[in-house]
Amino acid sequence: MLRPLVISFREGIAYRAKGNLLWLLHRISGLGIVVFLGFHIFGMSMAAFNPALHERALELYKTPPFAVGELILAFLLIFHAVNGTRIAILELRPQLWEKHEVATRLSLIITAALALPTLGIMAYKSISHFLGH
Amino acid sequence: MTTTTLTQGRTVRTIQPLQGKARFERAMWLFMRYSGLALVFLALSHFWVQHLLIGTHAITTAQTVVFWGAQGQPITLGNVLFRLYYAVMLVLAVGHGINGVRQVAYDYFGHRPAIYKGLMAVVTTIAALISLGGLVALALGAQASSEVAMR
Amino acid sequence: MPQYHQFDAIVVGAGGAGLMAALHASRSVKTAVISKLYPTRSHTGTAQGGISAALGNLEEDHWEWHAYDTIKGGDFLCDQDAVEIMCREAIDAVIELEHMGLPFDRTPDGRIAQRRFGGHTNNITKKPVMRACHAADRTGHMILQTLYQQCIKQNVTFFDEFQVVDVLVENGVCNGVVAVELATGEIHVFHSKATLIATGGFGKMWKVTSNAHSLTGDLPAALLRRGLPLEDMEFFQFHPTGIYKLGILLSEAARGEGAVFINGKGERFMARYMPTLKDLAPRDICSRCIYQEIREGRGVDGKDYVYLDFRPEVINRYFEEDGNPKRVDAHYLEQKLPDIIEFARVYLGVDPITQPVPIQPTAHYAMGGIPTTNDAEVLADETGRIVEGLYAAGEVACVSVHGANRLGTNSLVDLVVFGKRGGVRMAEYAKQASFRPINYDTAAKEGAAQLDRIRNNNGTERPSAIRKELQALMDDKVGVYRTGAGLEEALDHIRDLQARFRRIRIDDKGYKWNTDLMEAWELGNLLDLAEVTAYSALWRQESRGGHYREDYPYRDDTNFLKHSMVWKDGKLEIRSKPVRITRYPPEERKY
Amino acid sequence: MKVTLKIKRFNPEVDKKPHWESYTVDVEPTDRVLDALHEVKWSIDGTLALRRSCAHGICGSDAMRINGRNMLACKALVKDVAKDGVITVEPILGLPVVKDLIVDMAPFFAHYRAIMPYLVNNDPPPERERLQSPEDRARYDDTTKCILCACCTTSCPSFWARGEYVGPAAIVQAHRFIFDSRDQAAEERLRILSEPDGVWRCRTVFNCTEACPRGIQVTKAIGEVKEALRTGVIR
Ligand SMILES: Cc1cc2nc3c(=O)[nH]c(=O)nc-3n(C[C@H](O)[C@H](O)[C@H](O)COP(=O)(O)OP(=O)(O)OC[C@H]3O[C@@H](n4cnc5c(N)ncnc54)[C@H](O)[C@@H]3O)c2cc1C
Ligand code: HEM
Ligand code: SF4
Ligand code: F3S
Ligand code: FES
Repeated sequence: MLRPLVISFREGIAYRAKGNLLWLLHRISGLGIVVFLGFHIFGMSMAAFNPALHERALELYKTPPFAVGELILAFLLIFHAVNGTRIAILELRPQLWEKHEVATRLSLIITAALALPTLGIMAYKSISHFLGH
Repeated sequence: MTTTTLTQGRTVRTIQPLQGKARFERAMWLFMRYSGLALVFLALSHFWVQHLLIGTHAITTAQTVVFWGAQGQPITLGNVLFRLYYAVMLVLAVGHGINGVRQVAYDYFGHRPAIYKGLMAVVTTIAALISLGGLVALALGAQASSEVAMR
Repeated sequence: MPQYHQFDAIVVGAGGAGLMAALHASRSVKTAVISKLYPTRSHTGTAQGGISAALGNLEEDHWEWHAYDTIKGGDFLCDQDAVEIMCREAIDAVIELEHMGLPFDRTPDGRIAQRRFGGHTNNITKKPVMRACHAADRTGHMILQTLYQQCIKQNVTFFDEFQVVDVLVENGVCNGVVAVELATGEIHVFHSKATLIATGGFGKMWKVTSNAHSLTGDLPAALLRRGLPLEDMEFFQFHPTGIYKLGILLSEAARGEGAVFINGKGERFMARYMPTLKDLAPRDICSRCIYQEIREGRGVDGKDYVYLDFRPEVINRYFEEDGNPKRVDAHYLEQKLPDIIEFARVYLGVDPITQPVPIQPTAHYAMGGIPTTNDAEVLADETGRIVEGLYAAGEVACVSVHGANRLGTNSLVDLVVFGKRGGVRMAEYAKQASFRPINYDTAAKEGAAQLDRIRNNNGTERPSAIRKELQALMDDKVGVYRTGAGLEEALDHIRDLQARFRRIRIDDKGYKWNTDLMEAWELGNLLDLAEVTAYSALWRQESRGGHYREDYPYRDDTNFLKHSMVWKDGKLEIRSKPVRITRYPPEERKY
Repeated sequence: MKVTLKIKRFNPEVDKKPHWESYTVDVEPTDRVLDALHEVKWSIDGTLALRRSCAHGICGSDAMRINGRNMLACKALVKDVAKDGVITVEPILGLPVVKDLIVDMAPFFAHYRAIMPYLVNNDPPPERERLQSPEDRARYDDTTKCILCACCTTSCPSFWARGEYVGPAAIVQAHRFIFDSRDQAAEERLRILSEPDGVWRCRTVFNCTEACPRGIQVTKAIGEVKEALRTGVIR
C-alpha cells in the first residue's frame, strides 16, 4: 500500500534531475513546518491560558537540541519560501515557463543568500549563549 | 462556451465557470499560491524578528506580555496591530499548511479513501483546536502571572 | 490455455491502413483490431513528407494529373483503374482526415497547405506542382494519431501487443487468425467473418533501411505458407535520401522545399540527368543517379555517399538559377522540416542549416505484396478469383497502384483510400455472411506448434547471425542494381540460410514477453520473403521502376508489361497477370 | 569502443525481485544505446526483453531510464551517456514492471483515454476543409508532436506518488485539443482536468519537460491549461 510513498521518496532522490529533489525538499520542508507550527501555536497560546506552560515552552527553545532544530527549521522555512515563490510566480506568469532553468538557479542562489547569514547569525547567537553561561 | 475571432487570425473562447469539486480544487490551488506569497512576508519577517533581532535566547514571557498586551489592561494601537498581524499569519499559515497536508495525504492515501479521510479528520480537528486556541489567546491577550509580574 | 474470440470483422495491423479500415468497419459491425505494437507505435507514424491530393489549394491541379504522374512514376506497371480510384478519392479522403481533426499546416487563407514532391507535376508545364498536403514533416504521425483518436472516440476494440502468427485460410475462405498475446505467451484464436490484413512493409530484410525493426512481413509469409500468392515482389523501392549508414529517412519534403543533391565535386548532378524535374525526379531514378555518381568516382571523398544540401543559401541560389521566385531562410526550414533537421543533428552530428548532409539510398517501400482487387479483397490467383472473407490494404497489399515505383506521398493516400474501401467492403460482407464453423483446437495447436518448434529447437545457430547475413546479402545482391548471376547467388545463399534457420537455438524458453522467440519467428518470415523477392527479380528480365537489371537495362513492354505472382508450395512457382490499362498508354519515362 | 551495460533485469517466470546484470559489448561511440542493447540481446543473452520499433525516436516504444534519467534508447548515443564506459539501464518508474525493461503501459493509456483525446465538432462538416488560420494552427503545434512514449509521466514525482494522477502526457494531449480552434469540447476536457487528479496535481517540477524526447514544452502546456482554468479564457 505504501509503495507509492516509498517510490516517490527513494526515487525522488535517485532520479537524475533537479526537479524531483526540489519537489521532495519542498514537501519535507512544508510538512516539517506544519509540525513545528502546531507545537508553536499551542505553546504560544498558553501565554493566555497557562503562563507556566508558556514559560516551559520558551525554556525548551533555549536547550541545545532545539537550537539545532531551530537551524534546520530556518533553512527549511527559507528554502520553502523561496522555492514556493518561484513556483507561484512561474505558475501565475506563463510567459516565464521557458526560463525555468534560470528561475531554478536564481531561487537556489537566493535561498543560499538568505540562509547562510541567517543560519550564521543564529548559530553564533546560540553558541555564545551556551558558552556565555 | 463562446467564441470570438480576432482580426489577427487568433480565436479566443471563454468557458462557463467550474462547479463542485473542480471548482474547489482550483480555489485551493490558487489559495496555496496567494497565501504562500503573503506568507513570504509574514512568516519570514516574524522569523527574522524573533530569531535574529531578538534571538531565541532572549525571548521571555514578559516580552510576550508587552507585545500582546496583558489581559485586563488597556489595549494600545501597537497591541492591536500586533495581534492582527499574528491572527492573519495564523489563519493563512494553518490554512496553507492543512491544505498542504491534504495534498500530501491524498497523494499517498487517496487510493484508500477510509485511511485518507480518517487521517484528514484527525489532522483537521487537531489543527482547528490549536488554531482556535491561538486565536482566542490573541483575542484575550497574555496572562501577566504573578510570577512574571514579580520579575 | 488458448482463448477464443469472435468478431464480425478483424483488422490485423493498426497503422494508417488498419485504423482507417477499422474506423469504417466498426460503424456497422463488431470489429476488433489486433496489433503487435501499440497502435501509435506503427510505422505510419514515421512518414514525414505528406499525403498527395489534387486539392489545388495553391495552384491549379487535377486528379487526372495526379493519376498520370502516379502511373508514369510507376513505370506503367500500375493498374490504371485502381490509380484513378485512388487519385479521385484522395481528395475526399484528405478532407475527411481534416474533419477528423488532423492538424494540417495552413495556407494564409486557412486552407490545407501543400508542397512539392518528387514526380508530382503540372501535366501541361511539366513543372513540379504543390500537391502534398502536410503537417510539418510529421504528416504520418498526425495521420496515425488522428485515426487512433477517432477509433477511441468510436470505441473500437483493440488487442494491443498481440502478434498474429497464422491466418485461418482453407478452401478459399478465411475464418480468422491465430495470435499470441505477447505479455503472457498465450494463444488466442480469433474467429471472424471478415479479416483485413494491414501489417505494413517488410524492409527488414535489408540492412540499410528506413523500416522499423517490427516490419518483418509476418502476414504475407503466413499467407504464403497457406498457399496464397504474392504479387510484384521484385519491386522494392530504395529511397535516395537515407542518413548515411543508418538508413534513417530524410524526407523528400526536404527537396520539395528546395534541397538539392551535391556530389563529391560540388555539382548539382541531377540537373544533368533529369533537366526538367532535376532533384524532384522519382525516387528510383534519383537512387540510380546517386549510385551512378558514386560508381564514376564522384561520391564525396571517393566514398559511397553524396550530399543532400539544404543550407538556405544553397537552396536560394538554385531557386534563383531555376527562376523560382521563392526564398527560404533558416527559420522557415526549422518550421517546415523540424524532425529531419533533428535527425541529422542527433544521429550524424551534422547541422543541415550550416552543413550538407551525407546520404545514401535506403531500402524503403514494398510496391509488391498481397494481391487485391480495388475493394481490397485478396486474390487467390492470377484469374481474379478472390479469397472469401479476406482483405488486405496498405503497404502490405498490392492493388497495384504503385506499379514498379511508388511516388512520394502516394503511400499515405493508398492507406486511407484503400483502407477505407477495405473497411467498408468487409463490413458489407460481414453483415450478410454468417460465421463458418472452425475447429478451434486445431487452429490453436497449429499456431502454438509453429512457436514451440522454435522454442524447443536444439540447434546451434544464432538467429541474429543469420539475420545479419541475410541483410548484408540483400543489400549486396538484391539492392538498387541487380544481375542475373547475382540473383542466382543470392537465391542459393538464402536457401542455405533457410537450412541453417532450421538448426537455430534461442536463449529464452519462457512464455511471457519472449521477444527472443518472436524475433526468431520473424526471421523465418523474412527469409521466405527474401527468397520470393530474389526469385521474382530473377524472373523479370528487364529494368522497370525500382527493379534495375544490369544485364537487361531497358524496359521490355512486349514481354514484361505484366505483374508477377509467386506461390511457395514446397518450391516456388511464378505466374503472371496483365496490367490493366485505361487511358494512359505506356510511354518512355523522361523528366 | 567497449561499454558495459548495467541492466536491471527481471524475469517474472523465475525471479522474485529485480537484479542487476552487467554485459560488456563492443560498439561504435555514435551507436545508439538501443544498438548496444541489441548487441547484448543478439550476441550475449537473448532473454533480455525490451520494446522497440522505429529506432529513430518516432514510435515511442523504448522509453527507459538510462543513467537514472528517462530517455528513448534509440535517441541516446553511447558516446553521450557512457560514463567511464558504463551505462546503467532500468525500466521507467511508476508503472508495473512486466519483464526486464518492459512495463505495463495500460494505466498510462487509460489516463490518455480519460481526457477525450479526439476532436469533437458537432457542426455538420463543410464540403471542403474547415478553415483555420495559420496563427490558430500554430497555437497548439508543440503538443501535436507527442508520441505517447511516457518519458514525461514516468519522470514526474507527482505521478510516482499517486498513479491516478493523469500525468503530463495526458495533459499534453488534452492541450492539443483544448487549444485547437476547431474543437468544441474544450470545456468538458477542462472540467475533467480540474478534478483532484487533473492538472492541479502538477507541482511544476519540470522533470517532464526535461525528459520529453520530442522537445515539447510540457510544463508550459500544463501551465497554459491551468491558466485557461484560472481565467476561464482559452486564448
Ligand atoms: C521513414 C518513412 C517515411 C515515409 N514517408 C512517407 C510520406 O511522406 N508519404 C507517404 O505517402 N508515405 C510515406 N512512407 C510510407 C508509408 O508511411 C508506409 O508505407 C505506410 O505508413 C504503411 O502503413 P500501413 O498501415 O500499411 O502499415 P504500418 O503503419 O507499418 O502498420 C503495420 C501494423 O501492422 C502491425 N503488425 C505487423 N505485423 C503484425 C503481426 N504479425 N501481428 C499483428 N500485427 C502486426 C503493426 O503492429 C502495425 O500496427 C514513409 C515510410 C517511411 C518508413
Ligand atoms: C513562507 C512562505 C511560503 C510560501 C511562498 C509557500 C508556498 C507554497 C506553495 C506555492 C506550495 C504549493 C506547492 C505545491 O502544490 O506543490 C506550498 C506547499 C506547501 N506548503 Fe508552503 N509556502 C510558504 C509557507 C509555508 C508554511 C509556513 C507552511 C506550514 C504551515 C507551509 C506548508 C506547506 C505544505 C505542507 C505544503 C504541501 C507540500 C506538498 O504538497 O508537497 N508552507 N507552499
Ligand atoms: S509529451 Fe513528450 S515525453 Fe510525454 S509522452 Fe509525449 S512525447 Fe513522450
Ligand atoms: S514533472 Fe510532474 S509535476 Fe508537473 S511539471 Fe511535470 S507534470
Ligand atoms: S524505437 Fe521508436 S522511439 Fe525508440
